[in-house]
Amino acid sequence: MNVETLYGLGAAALVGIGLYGLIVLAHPLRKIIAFNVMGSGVFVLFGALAKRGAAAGLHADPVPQALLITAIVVAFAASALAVALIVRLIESTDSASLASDPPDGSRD
Amino acid sequence: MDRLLDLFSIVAIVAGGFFFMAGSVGLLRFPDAYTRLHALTKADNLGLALVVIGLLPQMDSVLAALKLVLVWLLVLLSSAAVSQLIARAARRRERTP
Amino acid sequence: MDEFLLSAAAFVLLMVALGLLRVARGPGYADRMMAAQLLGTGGIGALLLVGAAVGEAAVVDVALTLALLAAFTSIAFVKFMAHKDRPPTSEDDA
Amino acid sequence: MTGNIVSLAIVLLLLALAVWAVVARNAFLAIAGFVAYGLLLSLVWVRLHGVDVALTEAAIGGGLTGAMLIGAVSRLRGTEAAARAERSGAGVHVLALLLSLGVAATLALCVLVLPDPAPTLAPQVAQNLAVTGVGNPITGVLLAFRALDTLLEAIVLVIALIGVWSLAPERFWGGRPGLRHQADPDGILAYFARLLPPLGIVFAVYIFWAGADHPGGKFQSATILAAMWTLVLMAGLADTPRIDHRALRFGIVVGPLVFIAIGVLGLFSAGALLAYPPQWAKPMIVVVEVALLPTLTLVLGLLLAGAPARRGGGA
Repeated sequence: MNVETLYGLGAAALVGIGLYGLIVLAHPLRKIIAFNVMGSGVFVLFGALAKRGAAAGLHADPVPQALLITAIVVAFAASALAVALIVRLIESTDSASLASDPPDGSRD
Repeated sequence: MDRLLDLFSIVAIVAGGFFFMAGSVGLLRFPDAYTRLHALTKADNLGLALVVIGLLPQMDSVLAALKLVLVWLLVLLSSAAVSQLIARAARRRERTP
Repeated sequence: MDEFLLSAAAFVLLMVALGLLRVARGPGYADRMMAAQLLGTGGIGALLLVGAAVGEAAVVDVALTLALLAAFTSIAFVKFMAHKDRPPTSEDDA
Repeated sequence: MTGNIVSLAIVLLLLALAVWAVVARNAFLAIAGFVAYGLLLSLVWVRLHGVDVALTEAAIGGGLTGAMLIGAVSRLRGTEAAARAERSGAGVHVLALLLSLGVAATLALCVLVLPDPAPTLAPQVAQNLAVTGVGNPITGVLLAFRALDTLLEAIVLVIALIGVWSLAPERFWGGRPGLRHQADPDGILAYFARLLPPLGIVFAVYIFWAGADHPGGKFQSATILAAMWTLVLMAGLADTPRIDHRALRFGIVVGPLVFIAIGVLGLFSAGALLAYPPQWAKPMIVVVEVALLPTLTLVLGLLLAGAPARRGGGA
């Protein structure tokens, strides 16, 4: 198996792991972490595709790689916004519940 | 000459790998957080130093070699500061249950 | 030589994985905070070895970045501990 | 062969850390796993011949993201235990498992049946790179061939920052983000925070300058600068600026503004938005890069600091 396929398959698994966590985990901060795992799986898949595109003396296709750099920075900005939302949610409701009708146990 | 330099690299890197192993074994086997921190920072830094020394002859330019040494110095500086901070934080935690 | 460098990188990575077992097991917070330190040294070692094997000179720059920023994460961890110990400070210091 | 073993080791370790970050008992543990995961990802990029990406990942995934998540976890208070009580039922778990397995399997199948030879834009980039005057193909893509993406990204970052700021309670609007960090002024942290930033700044300038012809560039440089700034803040050596400070706001928007101005200039001088006249390509790219640096540094640092949380005296 060549390196690209190996990382491509690993990336597919990362997306699966992240998606599972995103659905199952209840706490929004944990959801953000799971979402980032899923996102990085997509990035690695993209990176593997870039590596397949090696041609013209370049080791990889620079276009997807440039987009990856953009994507990593934007993913950080999106996570920062999500974290700020959670912090605000906790400060104003004392609960991090995303349910429209929080259970009684969620207030301390 | 090249052979000799390669041999030097191999010896240094193998020694470095040994210290990485020592660090990890210490991290697993030592009884408390302080000794584990000790194993991690001291042994792993020595391991990295030996890997860096081993890689020096493999570098193409003097600048690359200098940067390699700088990597090690930075790691040394930060792990010296951070290990002390972690140990202090752990101690404060022990005192205030 | 390249084969040797790559094997050495794999070995160092294996040792990092071994160390991560401790980080996962804990038991204290201090053990968890060593995660960044462990990859800061071991990960950089593996990175340099792979970089030398592949012949990418710029990998040293990646290692420098990691060396600068691994400490940064560890310090955030320590700050977190200090924060947990102290009662929450008043938010308005005007 | 040995190369494949290294890659296999990296992938297995990466998957193990991903599982850890998802199933860990509490948020703090999950973040410890995720930080290790982020540091390991830069090794993945080196194996995939993306040193530029590795640099970005090392700076953001290995530094900023971890610090941001740790900052968030310290403000969770008791919400974690409550969230555990809210756990979804076994049925949801099974469905989620099936769905994620299905998605992963589909993706894996796609990876296995990718067309050969792979479609690529590398020859086109290599052919036209000389016109831009830069030697690093990725910088060429970011600032010449796909400049619109980069411009919109800078704008998205500024919008994200406005979004974070707008979450401040009414009474703190215009105040200082985050809590004031307190630290022993003679302690090791303060010492470290005095020693490291000068080195970090020199390195950031080097990475910025190297970006024209070698891996590096404004994103990586700005991330390192933002991290150094935050280190100084965490050591209590300086305070975050008030967000209604004029110079600060100017610094935040200068990058997109200069980028747009240069883009419009291209409309007249080269006949298309964001196009550069050939003999001016390099200087114009340099101007855009220099203008983006303060924007990116300030936005990344302030995103890390969070919403304004206190009024803070003086301007």
